[in-house]
Amino acid sequence: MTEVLFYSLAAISIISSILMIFHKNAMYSVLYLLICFFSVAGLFVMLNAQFLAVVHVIVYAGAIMVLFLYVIMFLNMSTPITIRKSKLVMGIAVFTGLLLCFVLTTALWSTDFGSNPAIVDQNIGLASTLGKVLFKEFLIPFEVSSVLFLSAMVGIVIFNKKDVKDEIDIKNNHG
Amino acid sequence: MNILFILLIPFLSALIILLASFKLSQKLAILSSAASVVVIGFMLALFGQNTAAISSIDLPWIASMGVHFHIGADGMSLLMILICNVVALISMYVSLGDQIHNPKQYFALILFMQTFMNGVFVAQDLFLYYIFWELALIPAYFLLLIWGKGEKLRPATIKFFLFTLLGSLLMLIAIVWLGNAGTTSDYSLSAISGLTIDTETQLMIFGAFMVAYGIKTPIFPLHSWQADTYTFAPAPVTILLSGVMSKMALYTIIRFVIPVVPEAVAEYGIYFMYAATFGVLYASIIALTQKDFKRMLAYISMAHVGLIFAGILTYSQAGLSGSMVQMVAHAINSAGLFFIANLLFKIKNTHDIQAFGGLRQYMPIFAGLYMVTMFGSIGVPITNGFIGEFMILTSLYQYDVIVALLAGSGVILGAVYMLRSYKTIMLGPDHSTIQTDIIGTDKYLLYSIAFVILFTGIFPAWIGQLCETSIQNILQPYLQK
Amino acid sequence: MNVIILLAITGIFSMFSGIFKQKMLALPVILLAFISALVLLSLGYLGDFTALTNNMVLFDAHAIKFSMVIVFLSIFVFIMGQYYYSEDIEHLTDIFALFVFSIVGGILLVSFQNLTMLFLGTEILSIPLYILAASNRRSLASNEAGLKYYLMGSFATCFLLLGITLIYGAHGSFDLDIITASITAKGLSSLFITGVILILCAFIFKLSAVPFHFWAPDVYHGAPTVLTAFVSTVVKVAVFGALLKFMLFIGDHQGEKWTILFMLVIIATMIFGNIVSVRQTNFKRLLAYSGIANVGFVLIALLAINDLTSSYILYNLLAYGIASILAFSIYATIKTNTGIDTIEGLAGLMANNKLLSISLIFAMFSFAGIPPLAGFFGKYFIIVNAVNSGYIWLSIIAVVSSVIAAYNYLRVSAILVSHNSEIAVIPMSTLYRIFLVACIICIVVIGILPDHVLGILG
Amino acid sequence: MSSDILHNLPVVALLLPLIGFLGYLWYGRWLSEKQAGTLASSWVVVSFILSVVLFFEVSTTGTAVQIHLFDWINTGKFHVPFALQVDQLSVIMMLLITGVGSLIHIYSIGYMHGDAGFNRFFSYLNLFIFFMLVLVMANNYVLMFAGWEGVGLCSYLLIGFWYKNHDYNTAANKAFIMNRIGDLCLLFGLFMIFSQFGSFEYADINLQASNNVAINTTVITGITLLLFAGATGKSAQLPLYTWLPDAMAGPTPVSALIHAATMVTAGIYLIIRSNVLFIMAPFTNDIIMIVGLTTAIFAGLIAFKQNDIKKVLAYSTVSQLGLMFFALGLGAYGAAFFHLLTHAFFKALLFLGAGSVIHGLNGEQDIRNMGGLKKYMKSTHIVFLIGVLAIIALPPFAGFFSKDNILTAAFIKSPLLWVMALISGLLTVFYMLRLYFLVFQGKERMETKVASQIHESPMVMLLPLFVLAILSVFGGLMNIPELFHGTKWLEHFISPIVSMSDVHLEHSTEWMLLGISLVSILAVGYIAYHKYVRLFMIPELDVQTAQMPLARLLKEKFYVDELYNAIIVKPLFSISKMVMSFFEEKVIHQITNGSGQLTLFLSGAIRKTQNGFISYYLFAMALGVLGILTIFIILS
Amino acid sequence: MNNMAGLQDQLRLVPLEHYVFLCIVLFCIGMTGVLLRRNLINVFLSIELMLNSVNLLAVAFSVYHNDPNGQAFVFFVMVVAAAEVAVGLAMLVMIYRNVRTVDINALNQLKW
Repeated sequence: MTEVLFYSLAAISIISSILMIFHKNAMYSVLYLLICFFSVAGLFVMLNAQFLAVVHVIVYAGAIMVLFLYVIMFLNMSTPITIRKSKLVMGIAVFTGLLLCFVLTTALWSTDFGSNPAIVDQNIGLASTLGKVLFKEFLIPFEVSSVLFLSAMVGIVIFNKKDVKDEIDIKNNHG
Repeated sequence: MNILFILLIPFLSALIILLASFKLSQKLAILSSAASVVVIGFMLALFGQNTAAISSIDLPWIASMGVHFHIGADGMSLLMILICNVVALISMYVSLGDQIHNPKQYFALILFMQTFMNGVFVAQDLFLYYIFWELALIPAYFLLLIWGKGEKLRPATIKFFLFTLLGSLLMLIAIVWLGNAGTTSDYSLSAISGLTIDTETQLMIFGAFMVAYGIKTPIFPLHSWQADTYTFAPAPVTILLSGVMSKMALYTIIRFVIPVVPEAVAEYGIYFMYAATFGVLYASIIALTQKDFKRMLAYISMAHVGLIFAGILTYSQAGLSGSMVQMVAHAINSAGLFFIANLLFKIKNTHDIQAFGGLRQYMPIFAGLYMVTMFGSIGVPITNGFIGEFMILTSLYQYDVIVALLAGSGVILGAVYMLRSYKTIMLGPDHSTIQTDIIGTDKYLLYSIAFVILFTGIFPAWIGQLCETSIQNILQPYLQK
Repeated sequence: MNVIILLAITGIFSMFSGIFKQKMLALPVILLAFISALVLLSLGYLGDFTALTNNMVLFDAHAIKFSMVIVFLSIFVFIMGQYYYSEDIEHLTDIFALFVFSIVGGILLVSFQNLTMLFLGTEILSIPLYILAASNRRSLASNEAGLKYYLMGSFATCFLLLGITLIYGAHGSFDLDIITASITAKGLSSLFITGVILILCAFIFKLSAVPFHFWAPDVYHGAPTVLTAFVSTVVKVAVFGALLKFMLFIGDHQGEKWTILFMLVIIATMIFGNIVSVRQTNFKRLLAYSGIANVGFVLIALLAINDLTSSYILYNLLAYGIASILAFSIYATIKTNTGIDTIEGLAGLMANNKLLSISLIFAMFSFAGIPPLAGFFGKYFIIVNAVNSGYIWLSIIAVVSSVIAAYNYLRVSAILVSHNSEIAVIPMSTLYRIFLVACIICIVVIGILPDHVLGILG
Repeated sequence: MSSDILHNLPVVALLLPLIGFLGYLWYGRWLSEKQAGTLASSWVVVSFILSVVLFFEVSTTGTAVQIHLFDWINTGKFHVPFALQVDQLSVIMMLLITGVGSLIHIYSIGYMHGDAGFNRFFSYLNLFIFFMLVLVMANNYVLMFAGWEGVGLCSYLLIGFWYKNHDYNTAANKAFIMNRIGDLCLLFGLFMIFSQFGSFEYADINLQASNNVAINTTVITGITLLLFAGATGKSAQLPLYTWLPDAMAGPTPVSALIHAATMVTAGIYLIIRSNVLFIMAPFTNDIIMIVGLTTAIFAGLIAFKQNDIKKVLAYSTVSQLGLMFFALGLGAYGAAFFHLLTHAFFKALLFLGAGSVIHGLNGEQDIRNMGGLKKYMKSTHIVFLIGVLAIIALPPFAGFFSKDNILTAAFIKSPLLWVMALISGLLTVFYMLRLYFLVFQGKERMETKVASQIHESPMVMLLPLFVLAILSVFGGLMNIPELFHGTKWLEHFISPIVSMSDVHLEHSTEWMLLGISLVSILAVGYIAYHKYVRLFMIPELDVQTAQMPLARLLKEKFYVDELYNAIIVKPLFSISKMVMSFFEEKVIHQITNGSGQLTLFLSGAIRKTQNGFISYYLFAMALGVLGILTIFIILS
Repeated sequence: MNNMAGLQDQLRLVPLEHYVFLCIVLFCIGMTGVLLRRNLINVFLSIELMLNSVNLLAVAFSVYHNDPNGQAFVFFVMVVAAAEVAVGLAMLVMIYRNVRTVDINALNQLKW
């Protein structure tokens, strides 16, 4: 039953991701990725990291994917755009991917990951535990990541805030 | 008398010139280099009375690396410094003659070059020596670039620089190895010559040094930078390059290489002797049919320094002191010859030998002095060229006959190309445009050069005396081993 | 730690000064903050945050030294930036803020004690750089630079993450000390090794060493020159700091194969950087390639790590950094005033712009490693280290490649003095003149007194 | 005579000519011809007088005067003093040099009259005398070599005296360079000497050589061969003789002084000086003998068909020198030295006479345009005749005795050699008489306008001629053999340096040999007389003989110059061009520049990888990771 | 709640390797996507996928190590991912303004 569940979720994620990378329409790719994320969230649940699963769904499915969709709409690329590489390049790309897969597998094959732990601590996936961890051990990273967000925000502003020159450009464009 | 003066005088006066007015620069330059000649003469006098008279300096510089600012001088160094400053003075005088743009920078650079070359001769610390060695290249580089002539000037200059740099960097690796071979890293000559090194390592170090010096001198396969550089450079700079810069390499072989890697020199020196002496033959043969006078002189210079190079590697009393004598001789002779080339250039505005002819008619003095210099350079007895050549050839013969034969070929061919060019330029029916002999500075400079040539030809013994103890000290370890 | 706080606050202040139209304040305050940060670092007033940090970051001597060099070089970059960005540019303060944030990231990076911080530091360092690279919105070059930097950067981040995660998987913690302990307990697992390799790949990418160098020339070329200067100096210091720390961390367990990997990377990098730049016509790009080559040179120091390695690396980076900031600023000046960006275009600069040319020549000769300029000793110490550790052949290769490099710099210096053409007088503010002279003095002094500099750094 | 004066005398004698030269450099430009000439000559005359004094000194004491001036080279074992040594040999050489020298100086005052470079000429002559004296007065080989090269230098200067003429300059260069070839061999000889004996001083070497029996003979042979090779250069023997005929480009007094009397005999002096070594090297002696004899005959043959009065004399000089070397090879050093002296007298006489003729004919040198001069210039005719008779060894002239010595020595060795030597002597007889008849006898062949201006030379030129004529007549008295109840004075005198040969022939044989040689000489003389006086055969008329291959070969001097040009000079220059254009340009420069070009090419190739496509970069990155991972998997 | 616990007890059985190799597969798929798409959006998406696989790996490890740090780490990965994506999309929009395409090879004037 567990295996079934695991393998099905894994299969869904893999298939959907494959479809995602191969589909020519960006919109569909986003949706496939969404499916993939959901299945990953399912795996989180199986790993008894419920809280993380929820956050995952919210952040990725809720925020990031929507952001993508928004951008796609904004640039109205909903219609399929056919900028693709030659068959050869695609072949090489796929081959490279397989090769890396193979290499990593061979690299990790020999390792023994040990038997599964006797008892899984039920609580580590819980919000309370994670909260403690985040605000005790990971306080500094937590604080510091604010700088990250700050700079990201500034960046977005720099990129897309209309300034004087833009106004002039627009004027020129509209006659 | 402190040896530091010999560095300070040109250096400070260079700075002063940079600050001084446009007009003064020439006078100041002449003045300072004359002053340094006087100082070194004074030092020589003191040294003659008491060899301890020249005090040295030893200050820690990079303590963590065991590098010291250690300068000092013995007879050999003093002799080289004498050459360096005299030649520098000559080149200053030569520069007076021709119109030079930006004289301030020009003379400052020459003085810097003089400083650093002096530094090479007084450095007692291998690392310090390396610094001076590299530094001496920079002014030469800019002097060539800015004041040189010739359509392929820039590539030639860069080639010159890179070539030398390659050698120097290999040498640097060897120096670093030596500096850290001991228990504590110490670059002082005394410490390094104290090392005991196994033969393979000696060979590697020796090779590195030889490549560096073979390029700088230059000897046979490594000379391809030379002809162009000497040809394109302004005459005073060529005088410095051929007169002093090549001596830097030769001097350091005696000073640093032989004491440090004696076995390697004794065992593998012969190959470089072959290269150098083959270079003598090679350069002489090429010089035979050179159209361009300055280029011919470049090859002649190569032939001469090749002989000295081989003489040094004989690793014998006669060879070393002969090389010292020959270094003095070559410095003066090549300075004189390149000066003559410059005078000729001023007459016809070309270096093409064929363009001249019959100058002797109206310039007997020039012709006579030219002839003296020429015979000096082809080593006729009672000119300075003979003694050194004779001693070197003797020691070469005792070392290896074939080397001696190769080197000896220069004796004949030297006469051939020199006399041919002299004949073409000076003799023959007169079709020269100008009707007046050389005058003023040029005349007296050439007179004094000729005088020195004859004087050191008749009384060369003092040079040997001056270097005797130094050479003894250098040969000592080998003779013991 | 309080340095981080100080700088972060400074960055925020600079943003707000922009919002409240007080642009004038930004730069002085930032410089002030830098100087005070330098003072704090040098005096060691770092505050005691052990309660909070719980071994996330560690301000040991290593971190302090690298942070000092980072801040010191940043001062030069900011002065140069002041001259580079005209007052009226939009977002000036934001840009400054981003620089400051990135510096914060750098300091976090060199002081990381926990792989999480390594990851976060890298990102905090990089993301502002992506933005800054593209910050010149209307120039396609800048856009392209930003895009390339961003894409490849995040691609590399993925590998970094995978590596970190694998190490975590191997030893169940992100904390270096704990990992070391568990390594001694359990020994190496292939998980760990693979993770380390992936992380090293990420480092090599950040250092723009072969084979992950592709972004560098283009980004350097396209990005605003100040950023280029920043990336090629400050960022390198930070990444080298982290890399050195990481190497020390895995140091006990590194065997032949690390050395072989590094040697391959080093040789490839030096040769690539130097040889490719031979044909280079664009001055800025030339500097980019020379930067790559220099990275290869510095990596040599990591082959034989001893307690002096960090000071040698820092010395080299400092020497190289000042020279290249100088060169970049001169490039920027000439570009903005005359539009010249090719090497041939510099012909006859000496005629009317003595100071510019002379400082450029100093920079070039420092690059070329002419004694006694700083660049020479930067190379020299590393060569000494290599030779003493028996890497003779590697050092010979390094030497030969640096001869090739010298060709490029000589090319520039030779063109400056050519008589064929002239460049009109380029107006320069007094501040900038002072800046140039200061750079020259630094290059010379660092070169003539290497012992003292090493004393400060080690 | 007190010893300190004795010590100064040679130095003064040596320095006087040098003072003359330096003086010229100083005031030469302001001197009139008369002053310059008299001054220059007086320096030499004075030093001649000093030499005479020295001669008596040496002959009375019988010991050599040694003077150590200063150390020339002195490092370690390498010690070369600048020291003089006046022994029997050198004092006689000094007498010869200064004596003949002063005569020629005086002669030149008249001969060079009106020449633009009059003063310069005399300064060169002085310098030459100085170096020649250094050569003979040196007490060691290095100093001797200095003089050796110095005289070469002066001959270079004097051959090219009229520097506006290209051919003259070429001749000068040729002389100097060919001498240099010899000098190089000499140098190597010195090196061998030094590495064998550890010294350059005659005294040490002779001492060691005579005491030390265990000297490797091959080494000695090598040394002697090299010295001899040096001598061939200076003394114009095969194969290095070709410069001497060309050297006639110089003014005639120069030819007389340098290329007949003194310099060219330096080679003989060298060998006599180091006879101790040569005695130990029989092989070398044979070589010398063969070379000498060949040269004598060879040059004699060439002289047959020469039409330039000076060229004929030049070749006769070469042949006479060959004879001297022949004598040296036989070991008859005394005889060689004797012939050296007599030859100096009559050859100088002949040259000066020729000079007087040329002077009289305003520079005409071709004997085909002369003839019948005896009635125009009587005194010249007489002295020239004396010279001719002396050189063809007619008793009782000087040449007779010296040649007789050599012939005797040859006969002692083997009759065949005697015959050969005699043949060469007969050749001399023929071409000298031919010269004499064509110049002085017969009827005039010069243009009338020239004929009208023919004049006897002034007294200042004739006086030296008379002196030399007297010497050529009575010079033989120096060394009269026992045959004529003489005591070989000369050989006795120099016996401290050269051990006398004590082998003797019966007087009857000697008489017989004399008879044969005299008869043959007269016979050949008659042939010449018949050919050129009775039949008035003139070289330009006997076309059919000129067409004969042998005659042509002789006329063209066996094509030796052409041969040398073809096998040495031309190849050398083409090699030089080839080396420059191929080796230097294509190889050396290619290797160095090629490395640069290679770098450029690589740069061009590698930078193409930086092609600006992001997707490509991403690819490269992925592959990089892949590669590194693979490397590790392979390594571990 | 207890059936949840029971679920957990059974779920525990899936061995770790499965997760590891699943993550590797996902990672490689993501990489392939990066390599073979020229559409900027898809490239971003693929990068997101790679990050995600890493997240999954981290969580798996954290569970099997009984250690919450891994899950905390995942938070930071998300944070960074969010920031990056934000910046990236903003850059994309800006570039789209300038060149009117989302082809990543549209910009290749910087080369050699």
